[in-house]
Amino acid sequence: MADMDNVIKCMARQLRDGDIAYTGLASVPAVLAVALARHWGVNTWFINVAEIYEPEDFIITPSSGDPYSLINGRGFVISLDAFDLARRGQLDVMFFSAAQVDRRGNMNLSVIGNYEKPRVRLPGGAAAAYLYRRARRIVMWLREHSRRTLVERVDFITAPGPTKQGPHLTICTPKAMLEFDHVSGELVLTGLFSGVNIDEVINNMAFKPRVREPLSMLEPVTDEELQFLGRLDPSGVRYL
Amino acid sequence: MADMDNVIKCMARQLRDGDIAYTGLASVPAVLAVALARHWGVNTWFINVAEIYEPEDFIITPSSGDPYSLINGRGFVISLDAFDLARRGQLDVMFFSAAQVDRRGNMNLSVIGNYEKPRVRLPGGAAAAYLYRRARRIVMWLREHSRRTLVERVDFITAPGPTKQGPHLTICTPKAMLEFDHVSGELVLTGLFSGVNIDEVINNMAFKPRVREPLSMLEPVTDEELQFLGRLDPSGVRYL
Amino acid sequence: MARNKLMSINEALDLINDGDEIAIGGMSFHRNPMSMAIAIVKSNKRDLALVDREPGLAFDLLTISGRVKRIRAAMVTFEHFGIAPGFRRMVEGGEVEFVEDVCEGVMAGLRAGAYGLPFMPSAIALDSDLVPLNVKRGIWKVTKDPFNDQELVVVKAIRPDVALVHVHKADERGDVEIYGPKYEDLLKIQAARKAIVTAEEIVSEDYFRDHPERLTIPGFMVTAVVHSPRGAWPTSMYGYYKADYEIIKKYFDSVKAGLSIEKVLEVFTHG
Amino acid sequence: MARNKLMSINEALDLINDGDEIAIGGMSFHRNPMSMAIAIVKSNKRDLALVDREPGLAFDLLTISGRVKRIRAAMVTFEHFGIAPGFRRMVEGGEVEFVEDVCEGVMAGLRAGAYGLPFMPSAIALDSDLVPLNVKRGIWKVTKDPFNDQELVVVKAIRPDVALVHVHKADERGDVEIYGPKYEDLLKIQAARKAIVTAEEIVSEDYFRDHPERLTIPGFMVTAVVHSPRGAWPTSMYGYYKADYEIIKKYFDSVKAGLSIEKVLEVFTHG
Repeated sequence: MADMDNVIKCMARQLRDGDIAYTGLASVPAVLAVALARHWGVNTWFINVAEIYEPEDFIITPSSGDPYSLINGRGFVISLDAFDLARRGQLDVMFFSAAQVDRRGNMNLSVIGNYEKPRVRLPGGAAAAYLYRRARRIVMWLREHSRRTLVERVDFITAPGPTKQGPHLTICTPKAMLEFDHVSGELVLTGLFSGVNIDEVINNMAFKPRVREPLSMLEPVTDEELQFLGRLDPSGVRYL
Repeated sequence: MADMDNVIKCMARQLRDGDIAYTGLASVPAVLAVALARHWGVNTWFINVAEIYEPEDFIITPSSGDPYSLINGRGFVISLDAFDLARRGQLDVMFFSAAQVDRRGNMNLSVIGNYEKPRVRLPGGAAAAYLYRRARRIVMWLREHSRRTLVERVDFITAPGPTKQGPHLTICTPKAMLEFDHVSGELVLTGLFSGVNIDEVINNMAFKPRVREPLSMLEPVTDEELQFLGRLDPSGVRYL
Repeated sequence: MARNKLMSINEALDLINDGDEIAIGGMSFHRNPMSMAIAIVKSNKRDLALVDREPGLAFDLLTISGRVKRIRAAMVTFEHFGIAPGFRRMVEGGEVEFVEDVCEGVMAGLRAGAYGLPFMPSAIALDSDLVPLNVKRGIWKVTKDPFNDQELVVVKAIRPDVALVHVHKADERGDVEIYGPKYEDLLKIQAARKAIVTAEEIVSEDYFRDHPERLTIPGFMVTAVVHSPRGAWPTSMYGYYKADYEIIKKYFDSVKAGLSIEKVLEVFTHG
Repeated sequence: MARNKLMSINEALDLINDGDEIAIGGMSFHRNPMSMAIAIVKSNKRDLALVDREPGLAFDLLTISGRVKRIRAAMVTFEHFGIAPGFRRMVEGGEVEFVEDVCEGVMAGLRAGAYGLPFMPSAIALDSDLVPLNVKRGIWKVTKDPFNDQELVVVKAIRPDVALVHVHKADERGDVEIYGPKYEDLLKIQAARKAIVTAEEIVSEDYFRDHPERLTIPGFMVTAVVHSPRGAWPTSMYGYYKADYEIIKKYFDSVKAGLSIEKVLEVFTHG
């Protein structure tokens, strides 16, 4: 069992009955989170960048935009329609990852280092500069819980963090769960994976978050869930 | 043979090879003009408010928006797409009629009399306030060549006449053809149906148009053309 | 998986509130939501507003129902029968307020509403006499293109309370197929806060999985589904039935003759 | 009836001029116009600009071809393989100018271009660091909603010189069917001054009359039709063939290893 399976379970836990959820490119963990929530019986609507509406089954490939990866849909819903839905305030859940996220919830998918002469040119933020603010709830995953990813101030604000009005932002990492607190305007620590020490969580971040007591204990993935994820993603794209 | 058959022929003469033409609601004469031009072998693209793309045949009903009236199309092209085409400057020919048109080419489909307390509340201008300016060429038909329809100043400008930049405006009436002259900014008389006297044309208008010499002689509909129109419109909707 | 949205026409009627603005689907004499329109006429709804681009029979019938106080459209015509008879009677008589719009305005307003944007630029001719009127009504503004300073008309978003659209097929989740002409019905459904579809046929769960290319509207955009065979009659339903122009002519003549709404409704019951 | 638009890939290439801005169809590893992209790489075109929202293989290949001076996109990713390798190499090295846009910006710009409007309102977050950058580049402006004075970002119309889109079926008039996912390809074709489609199959005159519901793009929007079976390979063509991830991985590794464009092209010839 790898860390990403726990992260996917933490993401899946954010979905509720009736949600309309969208997944973008390079988002296999998000597709698997939707699949896992449905496997538990959570009744969500699923639209995605592959434009296959309400697939019945999944076979993960290296592309979450692969229309062959989403099996037996009920139709095609194009991304323009999904984005319009979000602009009308009706998209419940959008998933993102980022290279950096900071204390204020700002996220960076643009560059590491200076914008004009970057150390690393990242792929760009795609929908973030808009959906990160316009979806009702954001579920973010980080592959790495570290001072590199959880920074005091992002090198570049591809998308600004939530405002006091919204949206709700939850971040799932291999160690913990953080949420944006609308009163303080900062990320707070709200959950830990069992067996993870709180100091280990905080020492591996470049800023010290407040802690919302009582911290919830995040359940690790079960054998049955792992088997389910393994059936959908036998080649382990989620670990890449 | 009724006047409208000649008007339809005059309208059909305005179509050229390669034109993209659109017809709107309450526009059976325009649909028949497109059909007649195609019958002559003019190679036009035909889109319409019924949203039937490139019909192969026609059976006229009281509605030019009737999808059953346009037979065996190559697909469905919605009006939004047609209007976008016009906004991009690519719609070649749009057909209109009007309750009044004036010296400057302004047209009225809104009210006769005062706007707030109209003598007659007309149906409204539909696409005119935009397509009348944005199509490349406007072909207008009038059922009546009279001081009532060809006025000095329309009671209400539903759509303003062409500017010096365009579009080209041709008006076919039961007696004559008028065109907008981009130098003088006025309608000029450019054609007469054979057998019609020029004084009869001008005396039946509320303004005196300049005459562009030499006046073209408009050919009346032939027996064969009449038979063609009668086959498409056996109940004579074009005369209503 | 999703909640079952199938309901009776009377349950759907309960979704409409007094004072609501209602977008009417279809066009002219084609795919009008007639069964819902007749149900509204027979209800006790009040102070409704209607919006459509090129409306026809359903819109005109609602206009004379006494339940509508304001209408907005670009052209209200009965085509080769004449000006829409109820529209003409009620607007000339001052009984219904008419917001005269243009195709470009309704399309732009519906696009802005459907896209969740506050307004939409347009190509409405600046020197139409409608410009000052609709600026005064607060639905248009004359502004400048921020890139080149040229003047243009922008149109405020249209966000109707309800959209009524008659469709070919729907399942109980609200997934919909419309075959053939669509008009602005997708925009209406997206722009509206509630979408009520009446359907010729209710199809099973499997229909759209078996024919994914036939999905026109996904279920999450739809509030209610009503099974309504021949629900567009006497307007046409492309692929199913043609317009019944005799009935439409009877309606036209009855309204022109000044008959009461009860008498006018008989045109449809004896059809 | 219409002019025959069927031509060879080299004739279609002649429609592209040096300096043209080209919109690329498809997305990521799916329905990319690979045969046209490879033809452009092998041509002597210069100073091209590319625009797409979430481009993939064709875009990345063109980026390293030496024929492209500027690219505009919202995200340039090889998904779970990593950052697009040619993009990263050329942009970090300063050899290609990258106009970093966002999905909302590309969609709004293409909509404005397709709709013949000068600009489009957007919901781009005002406090993204991209806002001052793209305002400076002249493609966005911060302005006020004329109805309520709230600030928003508006996006200038994107009007590419050429759109390249790979499709399932086309006839010689340019009538096109795309089955399944469409992305923004219809907008690209409408917004572009010339649209070049490559098609898996050329169908007869009768195809769309027999299946009118399959028409995706009417012929008058299309400039050229090229018969190009497997023209999306190694990207997927939904309904016909899956993406060939082994070849895509070979491409990724070759570009990452710094191989020349000639060597990289061999990935596709020996596929």
